[in-house]
Amino acid sequence: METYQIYSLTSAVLFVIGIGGVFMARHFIKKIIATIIMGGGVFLSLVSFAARDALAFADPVPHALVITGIVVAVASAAFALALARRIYQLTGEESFTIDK
Amino acid sequence: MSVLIDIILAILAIYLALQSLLAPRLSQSVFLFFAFGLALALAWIRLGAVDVAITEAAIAAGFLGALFLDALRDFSVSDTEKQENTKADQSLVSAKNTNSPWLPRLALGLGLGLFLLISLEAVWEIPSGGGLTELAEAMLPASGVEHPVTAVLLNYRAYDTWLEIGVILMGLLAIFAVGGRELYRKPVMAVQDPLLRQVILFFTPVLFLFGAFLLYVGKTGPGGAFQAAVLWGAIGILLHLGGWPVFAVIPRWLRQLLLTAGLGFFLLLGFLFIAGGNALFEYPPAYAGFLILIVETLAAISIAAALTAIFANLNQMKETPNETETTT
Amino acid sequence: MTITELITVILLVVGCFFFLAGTLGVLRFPDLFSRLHALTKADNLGLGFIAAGIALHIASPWSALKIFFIWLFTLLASSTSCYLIAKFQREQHKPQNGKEQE
Amino acid sequence: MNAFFIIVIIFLLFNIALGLYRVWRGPTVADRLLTTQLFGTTGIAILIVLAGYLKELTLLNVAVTFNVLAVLLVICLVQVWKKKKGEAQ
Repeated sequence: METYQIYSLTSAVLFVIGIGGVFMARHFIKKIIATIIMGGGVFLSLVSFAARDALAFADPVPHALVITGIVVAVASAAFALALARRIYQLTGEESFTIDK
Repeated sequence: MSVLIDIILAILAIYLALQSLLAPRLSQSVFLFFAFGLALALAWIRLGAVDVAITEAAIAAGFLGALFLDALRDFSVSDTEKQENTKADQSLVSAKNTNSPWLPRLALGLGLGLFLLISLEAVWEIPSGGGLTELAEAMLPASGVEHPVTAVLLNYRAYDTWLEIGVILMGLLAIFAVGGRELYRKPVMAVQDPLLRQVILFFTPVLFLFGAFLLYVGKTGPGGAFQAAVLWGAIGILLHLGGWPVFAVIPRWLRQLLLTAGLGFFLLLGFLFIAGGNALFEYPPAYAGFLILIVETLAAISIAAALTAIFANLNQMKETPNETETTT
Repeated sequence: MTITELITVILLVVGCFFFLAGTLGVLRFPDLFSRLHALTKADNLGLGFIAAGIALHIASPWSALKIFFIWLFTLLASSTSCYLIAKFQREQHKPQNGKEQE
Repeated sequence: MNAFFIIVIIFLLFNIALGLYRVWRGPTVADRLLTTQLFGTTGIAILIVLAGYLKELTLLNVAVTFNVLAVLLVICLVQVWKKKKGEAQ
């Protein structure tokens, strides 16, 4: 088994864990963490695909995409945190209370 | 033999991701999530993506950590209160929620299982070959830099990078909109502890120098604008935490200039290229190296300013919202 | 196996021993202050040994200098953060004379 | 020699996994933060050993990044969480 295969399988598992977390976690912060884990899975799959040809250099295009992707994911996570804290400030809710 | 490292690292990453979502307490899940970031940073190195590893290390250990610790403080106040009152943990996953129906959860579990199988199959079957490695290598002499990742970021796909700086700025504006009040206040309290002040004063120039080093070294090896930006943003966060909020001290026009310099200079350059008969962001090879260095520096300054502003805004969020006017 | 390699191996093994000691201390010690003590001393000593071993293995003066600076920064950061965490904990939990709470 | 480096790296990873128990257990936030410091130091050690093993000196830059940002979270905890007490009084 090659290194890139291990990590591409890991990336699929991480993505599914993230999706499950987005659906099933209740607290806002956990939902945000779940989205970041989903993003991590996607980035891991991209980088592991870049490493699959055993050349001197790995494919630089996915690396560049992942670098911009990480920074964008952080900006969106910061926005989500701001929303969550604002909702908490105004209503005192820590999660979406649909099932009440 | 070295595959063993990968297997352990992969198991560690999956375990940390799972536990950070399943942990009953909020502080557990946040700190396990930091550990997940560090495990991921080691995974990037194993895959040969040193640039990504530097970015991930700086983001996971620094910026996101600070944001989540700050947010955790707000939420954990109620966490302890609820613990005392009801002993029921609010942050549990819905699996422990007794009155939620079982059918949707079963369907969700089945769906996730199926999805897991499909995605495992998909990543296993991905065909080898293709990719843009040779093309990126072949065009390297014309790009003005010697490191392929930097060449992709700032020359071949400069359009993406430009819009990406825009996305960060948009995120900042959205946070302004959510916050909805005067955002940069004078410090409430300065640092009392002499050692803490010395630590901040020592690490500020160290972070600045190392960021500048990464920016410069990005031309030939792993490093570049984003890594430098996160480190420089950490300077702003440190100073803010130490009671010297840079953004409250500097005048408003300078603040706006810092935030938009990267985006603006990129755009100006694009228009100049079009006026000179090239396509948008098609650097003339003779000046490419020099122009890329300027663009990188300005982009790093802008992103660092945006990250500092994001942290400053989120940090001042819990103060009671009574004023309604906003300034940027 | 040359003599340099032998020294590298010995240094790395000693470093690993100190890391294990630090981790066990973090796991087994009863309160935060003793855990701080275990972590910030044993681990940095272990890191010092590992850094010395690898610097010897790489055998280039520039990277040896860099590794030395990494170790120096870690020492600085962990000693100050030890002090800060201990002070923070003491201020937060003054009334509960030693009883831990979240 | 290479096999020895791999064993050292695996041992350090194992150390990290052991330290996770303290994140789980707590009991205070400071304890959990302490363990992220442990991750930081052990991670730097792993990076240094990997740099020696792969002879890839750019990995040292990653270690320095870990290193200069290690103190940020501690200062964040100390400054941000201290204010909570000040407000409560």
